[in-house]
Amino acid sequence: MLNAIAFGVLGFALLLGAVNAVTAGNVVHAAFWLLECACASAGFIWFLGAEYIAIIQLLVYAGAVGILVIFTVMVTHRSYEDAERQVRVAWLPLVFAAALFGLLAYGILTNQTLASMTSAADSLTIAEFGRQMFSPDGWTLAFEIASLVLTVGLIAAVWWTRDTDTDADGSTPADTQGGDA
Amino acid sequence: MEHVAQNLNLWWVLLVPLLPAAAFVVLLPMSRRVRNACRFVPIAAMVVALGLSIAAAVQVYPGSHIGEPFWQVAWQLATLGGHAVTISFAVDSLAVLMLVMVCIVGICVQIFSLFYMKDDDRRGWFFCVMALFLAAMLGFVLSGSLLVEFALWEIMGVCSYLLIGFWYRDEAPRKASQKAFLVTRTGDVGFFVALAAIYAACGSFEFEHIFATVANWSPALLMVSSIGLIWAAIGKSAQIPLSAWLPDAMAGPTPGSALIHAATMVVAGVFMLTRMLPVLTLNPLAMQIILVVGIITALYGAILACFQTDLKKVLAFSTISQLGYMVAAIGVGSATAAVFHLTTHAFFKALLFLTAGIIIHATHTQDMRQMGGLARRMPITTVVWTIGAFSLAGVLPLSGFFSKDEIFTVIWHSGQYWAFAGAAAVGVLTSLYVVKTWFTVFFGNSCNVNAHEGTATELVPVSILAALTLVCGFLTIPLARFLGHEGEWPSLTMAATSTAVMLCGAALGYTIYARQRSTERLKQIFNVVVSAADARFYLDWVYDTFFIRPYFWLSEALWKLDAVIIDGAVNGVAWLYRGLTRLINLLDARIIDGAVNGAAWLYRALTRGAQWFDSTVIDGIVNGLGTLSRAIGAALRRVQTGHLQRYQRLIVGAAVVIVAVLVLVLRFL
Amino acid sequence: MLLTIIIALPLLGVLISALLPHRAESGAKWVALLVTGADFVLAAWQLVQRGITGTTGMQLETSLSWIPQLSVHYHIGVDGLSLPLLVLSTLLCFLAVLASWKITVKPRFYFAMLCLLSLGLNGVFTALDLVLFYVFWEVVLVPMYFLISQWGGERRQYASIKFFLYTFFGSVFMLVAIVALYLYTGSFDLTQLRDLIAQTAALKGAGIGSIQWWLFGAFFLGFAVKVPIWPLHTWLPDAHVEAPTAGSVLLAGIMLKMGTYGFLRISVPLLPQGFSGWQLILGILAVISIVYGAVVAFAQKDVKKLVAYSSVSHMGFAMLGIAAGTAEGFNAAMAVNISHGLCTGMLFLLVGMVYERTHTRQIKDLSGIAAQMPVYAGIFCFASFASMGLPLLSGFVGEFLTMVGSWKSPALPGIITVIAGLGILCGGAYMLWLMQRMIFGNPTPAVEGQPDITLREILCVVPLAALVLVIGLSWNTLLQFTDPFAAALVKILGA
Amino acid sequence: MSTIATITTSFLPPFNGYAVLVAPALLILVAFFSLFADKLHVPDRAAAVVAAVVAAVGACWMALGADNVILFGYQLVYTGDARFAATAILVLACAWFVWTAAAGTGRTREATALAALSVSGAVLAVAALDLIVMLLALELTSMPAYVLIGYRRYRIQGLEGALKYFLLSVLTSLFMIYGASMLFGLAGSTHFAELRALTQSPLSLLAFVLLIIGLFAKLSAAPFHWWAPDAYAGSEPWTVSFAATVPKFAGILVIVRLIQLVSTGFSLAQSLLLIGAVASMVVGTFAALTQSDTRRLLAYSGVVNVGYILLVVAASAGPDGATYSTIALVSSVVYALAYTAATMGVLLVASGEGGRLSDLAGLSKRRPAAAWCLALFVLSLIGVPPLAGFFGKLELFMTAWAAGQQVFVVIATVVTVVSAFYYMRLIKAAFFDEPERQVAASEDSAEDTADVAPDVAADSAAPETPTPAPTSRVGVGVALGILLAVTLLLGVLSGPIITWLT
Amino acid sequence: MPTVGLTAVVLLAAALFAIGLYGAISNDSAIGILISLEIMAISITVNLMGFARFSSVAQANAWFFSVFLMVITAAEIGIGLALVVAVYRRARTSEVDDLSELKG
Repeated sequence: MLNAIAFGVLGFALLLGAVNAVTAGNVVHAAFWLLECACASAGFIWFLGAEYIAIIQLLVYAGAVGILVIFTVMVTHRSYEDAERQVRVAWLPLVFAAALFGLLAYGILTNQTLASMTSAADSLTIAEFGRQMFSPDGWTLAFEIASLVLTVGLIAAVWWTRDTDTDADGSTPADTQGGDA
Repeated sequence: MEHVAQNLNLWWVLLVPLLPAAAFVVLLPMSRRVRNACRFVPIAAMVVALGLSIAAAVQVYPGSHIGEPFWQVAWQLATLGGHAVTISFAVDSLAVLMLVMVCIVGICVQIFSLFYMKDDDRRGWFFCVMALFLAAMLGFVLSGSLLVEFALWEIMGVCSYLLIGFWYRDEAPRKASQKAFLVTRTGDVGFFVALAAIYAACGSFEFEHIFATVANWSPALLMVSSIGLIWAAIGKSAQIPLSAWLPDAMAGPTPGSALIHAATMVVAGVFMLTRMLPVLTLNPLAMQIILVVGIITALYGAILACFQTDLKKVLAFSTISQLGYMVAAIGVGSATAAVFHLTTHAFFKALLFLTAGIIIHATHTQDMRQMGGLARRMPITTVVWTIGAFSLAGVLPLSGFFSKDEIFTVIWHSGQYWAFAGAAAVGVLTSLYVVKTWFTVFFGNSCNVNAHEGTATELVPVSILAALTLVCGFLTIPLARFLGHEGEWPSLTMAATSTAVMLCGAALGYTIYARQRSTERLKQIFNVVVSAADARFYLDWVYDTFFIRPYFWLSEALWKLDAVIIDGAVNGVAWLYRGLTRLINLLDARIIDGAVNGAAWLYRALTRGAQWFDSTVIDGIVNGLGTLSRAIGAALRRVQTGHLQRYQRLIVGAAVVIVAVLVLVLRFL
Repeated sequence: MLLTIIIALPLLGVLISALLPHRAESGAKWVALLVTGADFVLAAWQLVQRGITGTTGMQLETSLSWIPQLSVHYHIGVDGLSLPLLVLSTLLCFLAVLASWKITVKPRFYFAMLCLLSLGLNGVFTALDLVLFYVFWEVVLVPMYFLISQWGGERRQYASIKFFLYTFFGSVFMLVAIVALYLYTGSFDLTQLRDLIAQTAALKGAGIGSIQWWLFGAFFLGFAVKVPIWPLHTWLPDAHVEAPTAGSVLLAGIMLKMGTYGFLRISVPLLPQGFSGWQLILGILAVISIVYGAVVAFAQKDVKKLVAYSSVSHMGFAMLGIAAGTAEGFNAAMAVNISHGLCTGMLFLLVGMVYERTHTRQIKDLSGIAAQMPVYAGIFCFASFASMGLPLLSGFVGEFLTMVGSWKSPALPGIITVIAGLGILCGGAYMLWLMQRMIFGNPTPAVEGQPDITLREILCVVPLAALVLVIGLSWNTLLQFTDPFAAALVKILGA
Repeated sequence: MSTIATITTSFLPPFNGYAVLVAPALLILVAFFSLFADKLHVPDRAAAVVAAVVAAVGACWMALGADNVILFGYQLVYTGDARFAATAILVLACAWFVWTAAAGTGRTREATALAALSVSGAVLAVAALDLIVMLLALELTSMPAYVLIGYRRYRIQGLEGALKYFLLSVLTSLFMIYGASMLFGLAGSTHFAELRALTQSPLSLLAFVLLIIGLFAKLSAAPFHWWAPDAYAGSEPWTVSFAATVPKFAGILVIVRLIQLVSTGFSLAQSLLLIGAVASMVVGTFAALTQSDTRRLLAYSGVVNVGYILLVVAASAGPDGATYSTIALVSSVVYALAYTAATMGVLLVASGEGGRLSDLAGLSKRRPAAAWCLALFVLSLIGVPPLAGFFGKLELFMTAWAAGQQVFVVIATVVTVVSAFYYMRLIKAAFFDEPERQVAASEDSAEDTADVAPDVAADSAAPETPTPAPTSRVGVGVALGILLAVTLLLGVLSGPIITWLT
Repeated sequence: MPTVGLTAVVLLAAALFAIGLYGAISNDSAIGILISLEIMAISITVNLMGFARFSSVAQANAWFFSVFLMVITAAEIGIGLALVVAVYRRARTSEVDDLSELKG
């Protein structure tokens, strides 16, 4: 079973990061809190025994995603006050989120299978992970599809952000600059 | 084709109706010019037909009771639910007599109309329709089944429609022809119901089959069929409720009127009643109704005839009145008296009509007041008219006296003394108007100079008819025996009473009209009766206010109901609805100016009520359906505000609600 | 196999005339004429041949499986009820093509639509499988919609949409009934369905509220819109006024018969108990249709609308015949079907000819046609007398048998027959009123100088007139086909 | 693995053939070919032509392929219906590619690539019997749809639509993944067969519901359809015709398979589907009644049609659902094809004219053939017989009625009748309305119509401003012809098709 | 020392998911929403790792599931941010509330 104290500390860090990222007044603050939350989750996962996943988590979420978000914030907000918005608690979403959490909590707490799963499985080695990934009954297909998903993501990002050439209807970005007129 | 022949094979009798039918078929497709040229074909056909019918009469001579055919032929028309339905033709003594009579009158009229219609460019068409009519009448007389009778009955109606409306260019004949055809068809509704009832009862239309099973018909069925048949006869023979069409029918050419509205078609109703007498006699109430209708119609016709100024209208009302006599005769159960009077009446009424044709042709007017003193200029016409008129009045040696006397005796023997009094009154009035016309037309101051005597082609047929009127009187006994009853000469007392009746009417007429005494004083005394008579006892007014105008209003109202209310209720779609509102405005505009030109006050009040009803209640419904669906659509569009936040919250909200409902509620159920 | 050829031949017409090159546009009418003509000759030859040997039971049957899972079969066949209607349909299509010789607006599509309509009609009258029947029932709907909406009068758009939605509304309920029948009995085939229904316990129970009663009601909605019966008839006048001549001829001449055919082929034989529950209602509605149609026709200002309302009245007789439930009644319904097809077909052709000349259908503008066009007036009078129900013409056969049938029927009170008689009188009234205003009288400026009827137009009308006369004179030419079917129907109801 | 093997083999003989993956593989190749097309100095639309050919070959390949192919340890199973769905998707894609090749305006290279990838994802998704593979394949299918919706990158409406579609879709797919992860956790395996063995508990029910809600969002079923109208209205009909049909078709297949294999363990699946079905039908119909934009109208019509399909799926999810499962699967697949083919057809016809109903005005005069095609597609959507829509609806309603949903079938019938009204407005627009004078083309339609004025913009320096190739009428004809063939033949040949499916 | 079981981990993951959900709904700026979605993804990973740790049979699959989840999330964030940049270029704002031109 897990050491309660460590669980408490890491869990608190995780929740703290999440709450602040979500309710941050300033988008930049939100971005940094996201970084903190990603690192906390990597630690938590390490604590749960999946070191490899923790490392990947750290790389992907904290690294790539966090930095990318910050980069986008920089591009899209010319000045500081743009990113500002007064913080207020939106009641309706709060009710919905709380209700969902309540339902989930009720489900989790009353579930026997969860309670019964206590065997401490020894964590998978990376070699084993690789071998299972590409075994005949493994996940080669899923791997291929994942790669295609990334390719689509790439194409989409390129398509939307490239400014140089003409749009589908031949109009160049210059003449629709005043898009928001 | 099984033959029910005692011992005669009279197949060739069928040719009598077929010949004029063939003439019609030949003439129909011809162009106008060719048809005018060969207008002699129908006459030739009728002559041959007359020959055949006389030959049939000779062969059949001793005759037999009505209803026992010498020869019969039947075809299978169709099978209805496996049950065969047949049509048939039968030759019995009554049929032969009628064949002869119709052929004679037909030929005389056709010859007469050769001259009368000579300058009309559609005379070919006139002869063609005349041929069709004669074929239908001859077929009607020979028919052995009620269905054939009904079929030819309606064909005759069409022919009368075509003939009355012959000069369709001007207004009166058009209106008269439509009125005639519609009124007769009102009678036919009764015939239809009777036919349906009879078929339902005995599964066939053959007369002998009907008479065989009539004994065990249910009383209700008996009543329905007899009432139906009586109603049909009333329609066709212009009896009292449905007699308005005959006087107007005079708008047609005179020879047409002579043949159809005097001699043949109008008596078809009487002929049908004689044929169906076995059924009617079983129903005493029906007989009583027939008698009452007959007498009242006779009185009605006679009274109105006295007040007419138009020569042909006088003859028309006189026909109505004589038909009333015949119907009365049937009403008391004596077929022979009715048939005898029918025959004599055919001859002298055809004679009177043709002579009237000559007079009208000569004086170019139908109004008796402009005629006068024609005796000097048209001696033969006067003689011939006198024979006919006196026969109508019932002067002794002429056939009219004998047949009318026969009816008097029959009514007397039947014990219905009120009927006898009525008949006598009619006799008086008849001789009154006969004498009145006689004096006004032929004597008095001659006010038109260029009246000239009729030509030969006119006078020959007229004189034939005059001769027949003279002769027929003496055939009472042989004719009665021919029809299966031993006839006898009218008893002395009866002869005396009818002559007295005739003389008193004549005296009355002489005192009033012979010496041109001013009739104004008379008019004040009877002004109520006179004004009523002028308006034909308001019969037309009754038709108009209670049937025709409400019918116009009903059809207009129903169409509006149709166009607005049912449509409105059914298609509640907004898009169609917009089209509909335009339609309603258009309609309202037309209704308002429609109402202006002559609808009654009631009608206008009602439409305003309907409009209010339309605009608030009905439009409410139509609006409701239309806007309801559009309102829901608009509500949904308002939710679709384009704000992403709103969508997210909606989705998550929906998800949470569904999850809560399903997981929690179902979990516990 | 021959019957499939008769049905599918118009499909050939559709394809050829639609795919003609632009230059050979006028060729479309010759193609259509050839195809419909051949179709009619084939069908007529079958009729004559069947006439000699007599028709008992289903002829020319072919049955191929189409959707095996749902046991839907391509099952077609002809019997006493459907053979005359099939011939009438092919004849009227042929004459419709002949009558629309002067169509210049997009003729290729016009004649393609006419052939498609002919295909649909042939299919409806020969289908013996409920799904196949429903498919052809809807196929007929589409070309008629386009005929009205593309080549119609001014308010054609409103009329065509209304026509489409009315019929579609009805047919959806019919579909629900067909599905329900399939679910209870497991088959769509008309021939077996009757005894299947008889056996299934669920469908027992006569009288109001029983399942059969509801099924009959659903079918009733589908067919009543088509017949049309009184409350559901408001689409007919609009559709007629706005349809082109050929469209009106087919719409009134043959498409209204699909409703009564549906009753006689599906509703009555399959759901006898349901029918007994509905008999009185049908009778009352039929009589209302008769009188209502006749009275409203009297007030019409437009000739086509008048003839349209007259169709409502005449079809009311057919429905009364069916409601009577006696052998005479069923024969009457089938007789009215055929004779109304002929008479109204003729009337619409004639009205079309007047419209081609004077371009107006308002009665007040037309008068004195007899003086100007005597031959036309003669034919018009013949057609009017036929539709008025004059003896010796086919109209009388139907109306007379209806009167006899409805009087004999135990389910209908006597008063209904009398009112039907009044209906005949009113029928005569509006026809005479039309003739008096339109045919007789002095020619109005619109009619002045119009040429009389041409040979082509006479050719359109003469076959119909001849048939009217032949049926009117010898009833057996028609009743020999319909009577075996009527007798069988009565036996079913009786059992 | 053993339990999976026993269950799947119980009704599927094992047949090892990776050959069936030829179609998706070829599509991936085409995608990359079209991306690098300008490097190979190939005209812009060549990619679309190649894609069309590949799609056609793939369709035949799938159609003729063997049955019951099991790959990757029961993750991918090509039973009869999966193969039919794959063929259907490839046919639709082929029609779309042909249209793009014929009348695509501006740069279509990226669109072809994205579409090719999306189709390959869809072909895999229809056969997925594993949670992870299913999720990945669905993502692969719908991601290109986000881009296609926002394809006109220099127009704010398109981007706004894409953004909404993207954010809402990601939110709901996270719901789905969360549900899937919970189910996986409880059952221990991601394979559908394993999930069926799951013991029912509030948590598993909750997870399953979240999973289904995610799928509802993918299909734009009623409570979760909010993105569809805005997304479609923002972009060009040409791209909408793909984005609205192929991902939805794949989603339908996935939900049908999921319900049939997994739902036995969850009693509330049927009530969830019924809620979705009724809501979709009612909301979709009434919202569509007052639309004046073709794309928005078809968005709501999509919601209604998904409602019909969910009705049948609900029938097979009931307690005695097993008996109806095959017919339900068959009728939903057939109807899905009928509906998607007709919608793509209408949108492709509209692509040549413009997004709004008023742009369709006078179509019968400008392009009569296209107008008649439009009429046929609309009649198929209404459900007029001999066309596919009718037979699809007939089977749908019969299965649902037989399975006991009589009340809902009556609602569906009424909805069908009401739907006739707004569908007829398409025909009314095409055949009756007169086009407004060309001069007064409003700002929106000017931008909207794809007739591209050669742009001599300031930076003429941009080297390869492609002068748009003329629309080849033959190509458009072929594209519409394929869809027309599907609409016409699907109805008549439903006999053989059903035998193929079962 | 006290130990804590799988239920606690899953509960934590659920809490995280709910927080992410709240953020996604309440945020105005697109980037804010993307961040919240990111957090929801993290919660799913945590959930999966919880199962990996305690369930004997599902460990390998849990790992694969979370890896592929990360792939999906990465791709989506890529697209999302590109879209935000494109929208910003055109409409000068990434505030979702201003983007409500498409409605009805």
